[in-house]
Amino acid sequence: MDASFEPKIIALVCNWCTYTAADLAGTSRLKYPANVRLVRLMCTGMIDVKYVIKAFLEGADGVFIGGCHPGDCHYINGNLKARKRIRSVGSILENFGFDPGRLTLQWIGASEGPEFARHMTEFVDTIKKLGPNPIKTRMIL
Amino acid sequence: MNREIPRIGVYVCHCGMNIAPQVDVEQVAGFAGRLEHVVVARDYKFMCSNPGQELIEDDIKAHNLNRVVVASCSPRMHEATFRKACQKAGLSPYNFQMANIREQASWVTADSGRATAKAKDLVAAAVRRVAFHHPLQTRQVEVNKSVLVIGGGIAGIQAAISAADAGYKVYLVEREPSIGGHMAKFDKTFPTLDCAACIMTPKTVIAGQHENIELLTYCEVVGLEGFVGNYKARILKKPRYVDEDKCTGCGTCMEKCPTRKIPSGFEENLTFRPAIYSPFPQAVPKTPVIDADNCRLLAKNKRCGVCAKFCEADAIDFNQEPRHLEITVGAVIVATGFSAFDPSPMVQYGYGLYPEVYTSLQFERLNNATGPTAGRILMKDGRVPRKVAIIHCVGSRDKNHLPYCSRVCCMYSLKFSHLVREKTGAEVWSFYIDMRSPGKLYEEFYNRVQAEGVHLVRGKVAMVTDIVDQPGSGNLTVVAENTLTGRNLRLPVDMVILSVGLQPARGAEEVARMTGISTDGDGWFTELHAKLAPVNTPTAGIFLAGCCQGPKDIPDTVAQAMAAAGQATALLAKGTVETQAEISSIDPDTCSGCRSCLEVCPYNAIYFDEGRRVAVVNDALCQGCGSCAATCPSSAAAVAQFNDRQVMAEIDAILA
Amino acid sequence: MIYGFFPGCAYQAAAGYKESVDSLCNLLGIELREIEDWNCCGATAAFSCDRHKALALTGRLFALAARQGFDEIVTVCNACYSTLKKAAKLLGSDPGLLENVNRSLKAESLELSAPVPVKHLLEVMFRDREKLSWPEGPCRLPKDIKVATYYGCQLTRPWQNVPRALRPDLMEQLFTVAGLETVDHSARTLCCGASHAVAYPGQCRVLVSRIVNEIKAKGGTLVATICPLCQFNLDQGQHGSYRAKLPVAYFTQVLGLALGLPPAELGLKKLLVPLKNIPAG
Amino acid sequence: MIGKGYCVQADLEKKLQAEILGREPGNSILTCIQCGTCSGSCPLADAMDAGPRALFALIRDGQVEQALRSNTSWYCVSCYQCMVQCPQQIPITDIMYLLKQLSLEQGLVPRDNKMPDLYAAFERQVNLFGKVSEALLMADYGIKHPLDVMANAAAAVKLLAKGRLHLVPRKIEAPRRLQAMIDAAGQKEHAR
Ligand SMILES: Cc1cc2nc3c(=O)[nH]c(=O)nc-3n(C[C@H](O)[C@H](O)[C@H](O)COP(=O)(O)OP(=O)(O)OC[C@H]3O[C@@H](n4cnc5c(N)ncnc54)[C@H](O)[C@@H]3O)c2cc1C
Ligand SMILES: Cc1cc2nc3c(=O)[nH]c(=O)nc-3n(C[C@H](O)[C@H](O)[C@H](O)COP(=O)(O)OP(=O)(O)OC[C@H]3O[C@@H](n4cnc5c(N)ncnc54)[C@H](O)[C@@H]3O)c2cc1C
Ligand code: SF4
Ligand code: SF4
Ligand code: SF4
Ligand code: SF4
Ligand code: SF4
Ligand code: SF4
Ligand code: SF4
Ligand code: SF4
Repeated sequence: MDASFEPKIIALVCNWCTYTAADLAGTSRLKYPANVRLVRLMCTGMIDVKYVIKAFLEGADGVFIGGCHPGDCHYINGNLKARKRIRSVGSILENFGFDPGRLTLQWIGASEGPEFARHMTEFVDTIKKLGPNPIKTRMIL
Repeated sequence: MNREIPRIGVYVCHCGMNIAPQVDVEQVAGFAGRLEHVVVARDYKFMCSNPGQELIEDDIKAHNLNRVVVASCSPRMHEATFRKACQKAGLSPYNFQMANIREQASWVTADSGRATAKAKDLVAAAVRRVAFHHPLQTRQVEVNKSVLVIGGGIAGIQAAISAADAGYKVYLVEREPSIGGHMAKFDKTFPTLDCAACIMTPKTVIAGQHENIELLTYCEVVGLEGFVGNYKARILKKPRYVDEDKCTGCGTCMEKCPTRKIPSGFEENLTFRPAIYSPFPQAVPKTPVIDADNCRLLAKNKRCGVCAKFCEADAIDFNQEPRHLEITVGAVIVATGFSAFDPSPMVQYGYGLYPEVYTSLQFERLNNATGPTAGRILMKDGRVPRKVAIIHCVGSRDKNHLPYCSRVCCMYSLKFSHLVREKTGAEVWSFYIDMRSPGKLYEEFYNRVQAEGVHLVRGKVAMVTDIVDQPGSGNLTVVAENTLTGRNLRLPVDMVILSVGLQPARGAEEVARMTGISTDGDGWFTELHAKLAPVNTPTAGIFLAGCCQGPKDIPDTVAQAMAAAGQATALLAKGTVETQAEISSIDPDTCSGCRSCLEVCPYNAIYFDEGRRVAVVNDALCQGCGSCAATCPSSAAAVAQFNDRQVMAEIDAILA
Repeated sequence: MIYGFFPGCAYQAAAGYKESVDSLCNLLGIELREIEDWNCCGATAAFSCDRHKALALTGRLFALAARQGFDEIVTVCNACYSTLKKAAKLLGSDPGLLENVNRSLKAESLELSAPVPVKHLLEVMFRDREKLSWPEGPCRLPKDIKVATYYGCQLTRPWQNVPRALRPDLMEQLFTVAGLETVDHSARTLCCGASHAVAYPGQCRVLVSRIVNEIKAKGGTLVATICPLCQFNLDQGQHGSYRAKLPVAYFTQVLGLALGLPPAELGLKKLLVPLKNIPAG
Repeated sequence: MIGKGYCVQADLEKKLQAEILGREPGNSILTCIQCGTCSGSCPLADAMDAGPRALFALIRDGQVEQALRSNTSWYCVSCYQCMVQCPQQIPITDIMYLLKQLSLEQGLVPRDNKMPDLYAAFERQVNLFGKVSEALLMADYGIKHPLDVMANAAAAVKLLAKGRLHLVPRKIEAPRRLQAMIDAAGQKEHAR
C-alpha cells in the first residue's frame, strides 16, 4: 500500500439528514480526513446510478452515499429506493473491475455529527486499504 | 435551454477568523479567478454582512455577471441571504450556488494546506455547476388561514390564544381529556410564587371559549401531509362516551360511579379516581370521560350504567366509536411538552420502595390546595414531617440517564424548600451539585430561601435508605458527601423529594416523524437555528413552542409560544406562499410512456396523459424528491436545480 | 448440567461451603467439574500491584478452562467473580492485553483466544432453575427462622447483568422455588469491607454492624450469603456489643436445610455464630 | 482532609499528572464534575484522608504527590459502588488501581498503611504456590504486623478448632512454571 496515497472520495448526501450531520460535525469542530467532497442532493432517492458509475470512471477512489435512517426520509421513502438501486450497482461495478467496497451507503441522521465524522474517517481508511482507483493506474500505464 | 455565455462572480468569505486562517482564502480566490467563465473573484471578511452583499450587487451590475458563487458557510445558513442579494441586483436567485468551505473545510480539517485544497475543489465544483443554472419559475399559492396546535400545555394554550387573537382559526389538539399540561398540577410557581391556578385558569378558560379556537381534547394527530400553507391533518377523536354537547359538567356521574379505585394519573398516583372522571375540578373542558379499560360496563361487560342512570342531561353514550377528522391548516405549532423522568431505575434513591420518597410532581400535588391532602404537606401516616431532604439532579446531568441539565429543577427545588419551611416549619436539607438560578429575580429567590434557614448542601446524594442509625431519628437516611467540607453526612429525615429531570414527552418520536421535525440526541425537537431561529423548524410552516424543544420554565415557554404564534400568523397574514422551484418536470418529447415514474412517486404527483401517452408532473403536489428522475429510463424526468448536467458538472469538477 | 467449577482459594476453609455445595448439587442434579490445576485469581491484591501480572493469572485460568472444554466458569466467591469478570472484559476488549497474556502463557504452554464467560453459582442455579430436580415437599426450615439474603457488593456492581443491581432478588426468587420466604431489608448489597478484615478490623466493624443491625431490625434471624469473604467477615466480625449474634450461613446451606438435607451434610457446625433450632439429622 | 499542599518536585509532579491524565483510565478524571456521589457512596470514605472526589480535585490541581501519598486508594476495597453511580461514568475503582501502582513505583505509599504489606504477602503466596492458604498468608503478613495477627488469634483458634485452618500449603502442579509466567507478564504498566 502506498502510504502517500490520498484518495479522492465523492459523497452524495441528502440535504435533510447527512448534509445536516456534516454541518453539525463542522459546528462541533470535529476533525475528519480532508479526502471527502460532498455533493448535496435533496434526497438519496434522486441518486441516479449513472452518477455513481460516472464518478468511478472519472477516477473517484470511493463513493459514499449518505441518507436519512429508514423511517426518517423527508420524502417518505426515497432512502429505501436508493438502497434498492445502489444494491444493484455492486455487480455492475465488479464488471467494470472495481471492488464493490469502494461504494457504501450509510444512514446518518441530522443529529449525528460525530457519526458523520466517524463514517468519513472509516471510509477513507477503507479506501486507503483498497488503494487507488484502478482506472487511474491503467491510465498512467 | 439557456445559451448565454456564463459570466461568473466568485466570493470567498473569511467569516472573521472562522474560515480565513485555516483556509488560505486569497489563494482560493486567486484560483477561482482562473477558472473558466469566472469574471471576478474576491475574498471578503464577512460576506453575509451588508457591505458583503453590496459587493455582490455592485459586481453584478458593474461586470454584467449572470452567475454568482459564494464560498462561505452552509447553504442551510445563508443561501437565502445571497439569493436575495442576487435578486436585488436583478439576477435570478437560482443563478446562484454556494460552496460550503466553513462547515466542510476550515472547521473539520486539521491541516490548513489540505483545508485550502479542499476549498478549491468545492469552489471549482460550484463554478462548473452554476454555469448550468438558469432562472426558475415559481407560483404564489394561497395559504389556508388556520393553525393547528399540537399539545395543550401552557405553551399550546398561549400559542393558540395569540394566533386566535390575531384573527385566525386555531385547532388546539390535546390528547388528555383536558388542557393545561404540567402547569395545571402546580400550586405555586417560582420565583414570584404566583398561584399557578390563578394565572393559568383565565388562560384555559379563554382557550375554551375563544370564538376562533376549536378545542379538540382527547384527540391525537395521526397523520400530517402537505406543505407550507396547505397542511392536511388527520385527527383521531377518541371516544369519551360522554356527549360533549349535552353534558353540563355537573359531576354527578363521577360521584355515583361505583368503580373508584383507579390510580389517578393527574394526582401522580397519590390517590384514586372513578372510572368516569375529569382530571381535576377546574378542568377545561369539564366534560368527563369514561376510562374504557376500567369501566365495569365497557371493560368487564358487567351490568352497571350507573352514570347514565344519574345523568340528567342524558349525556352518557356507551356507543361512541373512535372518529377521524380531517382538517386543513396553513401552519402547525408543535407544543407537546415534556414528561418527568421516572426515578424507579435509580434504585439507590428508593423511589417505589420507601413510601416517603416522592417525585417532584407528587410533591406539587401534595402541596396543591386541590390535591389529595388539600395542600397540607403530610406524610402517608398523616404526620407533619420534621425533616425533609430535597435531591437535585435526579436523572439529569447523569450519563447513565439524562446527560443534560433540566434547567428548571434547581429553581423548583428552591420553591419546594420555601414551601416546606413556610407550611410545616420542618428542617429542609437540599442537596445540589451546582445551583443554577440564571433568570430575572431567580438569584434573589435563591438568596431568600438561603436566608430562610434552608440547609443547602453541595453534594449529590449517593443513597437514600431506610436503614436508620439511631432509631426514632427519622424513617429514612440520606447519605451524601458535603463536598465543601469533604465530610460524609448520614442524615436522618422523614421525607425525601426527588427533583427529577425533564425528558421529551411520551410519543415525541412519532410526532417528529409525522411532522418531519428532527430530534437531537436526547430526543428534543431541533429548531432551525439555536440562536437565530429558535421557534422555526427546517420544514417551512411548522413551528415549535415550549418544552418539546428543550427543558425550560414557564416564562421562557410562554415567550416561545408567543414567538411561534407570531411566526405562524406572519405566514398566514402574508396570504400566499411561493411554491418551491426545485420540482420535477417531464420532457414530453423524451418520455417513452413506460410509467415507471408513476410507481415511485411518493406523493402521487405524476399522472399519465392518455392522449399524449406521456407522464405529466402536477407541480402543486411534487415535492422535488427526485425519485422519478432517478428511475426514468429515458432521462425524461428531471428535478430543477438538480438535473443530470448540474450534478454531473459538480462531480466532474471535483475529479478534474 | 456440567459446570466448569472454579472454587477459589477461600472455598476450602470456608464454613461448610464445600460440604453444602456438594450435597446440594448432588441433590439438584448439578455436576460441578473442577477446573484442573486452577490457580489463585489474584483478587484485589494482584490488580493493585501490577495489571499485567494480574491478567496473566486470570489468563491462565481462562486458558485452562477453555482447554478442558468448559464454555462457562462458575465461581462461588464474589471476589473471584469480580476479578475474573473484570479480566474477561479487559482481555475481551483490548487485543494488546490479550497478546501480552499470550506471551506470558507460553511459559505454561497455554494459549488463549478469548476469555471464557464467568458466572456465579447463584446466577447459574437461578438461570437453570427450571431444569433442576427439585425434591417435592414443603420447606423444612423451621418457621421461626427468618432468612435474610446478603449479596455483598461485588456480584452486582459494574457488570450490570444482574437485574436491579443495587437491590437484586436472585436469591429470593431461588429460595421461593424451595418454598422459603425471606425478609425484605435494605442492606443486601452494602459493602462489608471484607478485604480489610485482617488489617483494619475496626473499619469492618462499622460496616458489619450496620448490615447486621439492619437485618435484625427487619426481623431476620439467619443471613444467607454467597461469598466466603462476606460470610467470614459477617460471621466473625460481630464483636462485643451484640447481645444476640446473628448466624451467617451460605445460600447453599440455607437452601439445603429448606430442601431437607441433614445439617451434618451441610457443614453447619463450622459456623462461628451457631445456628440453633434446626432439626437434628 | 489532607493538609495544605506543598510542591517539592514540581517537574516530577507535572510528569506524573500528565501520565495520569494522559490516557485511560485516568484521563476521565478531566470530566469529573465534583458532584461527590463517589465519596458519598464509598463505605470507607470516613477512613480516607480524601474521598475519591477530593483525590481527583488534587490531581487536577497538580497536587499529585499529595494524591499519591494519600491513603484513599489503599483503603479502597473495590466495592465498585462509586463506579456504578458516577454520573460521568468515570471508572473510579480502576483509577484507584492505577494510583496504587503509581504510588508503589514512586515510593509514595503512605507509611502507616498496612495494605501494601498484605498485598505483598498475598503475592508471595501466589508466586510460591499458585494458590493462597489463609494460615500461611497470616503468618507472612504477621512478620510485619504481629499485633494484627494477635488480635485475630482468638478467631484463628476458633477456626482451627472447627477444622478450617490449613497449615500445609495447597499448591498447583508446577509452581515454577507459573512463576516464570508471572515474571514474563510483569513488565510495568506504562512501559506499554
Ligand atoms: C415539578 C415541576 C415544577 C415546576 N415548577 C415550575 C415553576 O414553579 N415555575 C416555572 O416557571 N416552571 C416550572 N416548571 C416547568 C414547567 O412545568 C414547564 O415550563 C411548562 O409546563 C412547559 O409547558 P409546555 O406546554 O411546554 O409542556 P407541558 O406542560 O408538558 O404540556 C404539553 C401538553 O401536550 C400534550 N401532549 C403531549 N404529546 C401530545 C400529542 N402527541 N398529542 C396531543 N397532545 C400532546 C400533553 O398532554 C400536555 O398537556 C416545573 C416543572 C416541574 C417538572
Ligand atoms: C461578553 C459577552 C459575551 C456574550 N457571548 C454570548 C454568546 O457567546 N452567545 C450568546 O448567546 N450570547 C452571548 N452574550 C449575550 C448577548 O450579547 C445578548 O443576548 C444579545 O446581545 C442581546 O441582544 P439585544 O438586542 O437584546 O441587546 P444589545 O445587543 O444590547 O442591543 C441593543 C441595541 O439598542 C441600542 N439602544 C440602546 N438604547 C437605545 C435608545 N434609547 N435608542 C435607540 N437605540 C438604543 C443599543 O445601541 C444597541 O445597539 C454575550 C454577552 C456578553 C456581555
Ligand atoms: S456568510 Fe457565512 S461564512 Fe461568511 S461571514 Fe457570514 S456566516 Fe460567516
Ligand atoms: S355526563 Fe351527565 S352527570 Fe356527568 S357531568 Fe355530564 S351532565 Fe353531569
Ligand atoms: S358504567 Fe358504571 S363503572 Fe362505568 S363509568 Fe358508568 S358508573 Fe362507572
Ligand atoms: S437545573 Fe439544577 S437540579 Fe436541574 S438538572 Fe440542572 S443543576 Fe440539576
Ligand atoms: S420529484 Fe418526481 S417522484 Fe418526487 S414528488 Fe416530484 S414528481 Fe414525485
Ligand atoms: S419514467 Fe420516464 S419515460 Fe417512463 S413515463 Fe415516467 S417520465 Fe416517461
Ligand atoms: S461521582 Fe464521578 S463525577 Fe462525581 S465527583 Fe465522583 S468521580 Fe467526579
Ligand atoms: S470502589 Fe473503592 S473508592 Fe469506590 S466506593 Fe468502593 S471502596 Fe470506595
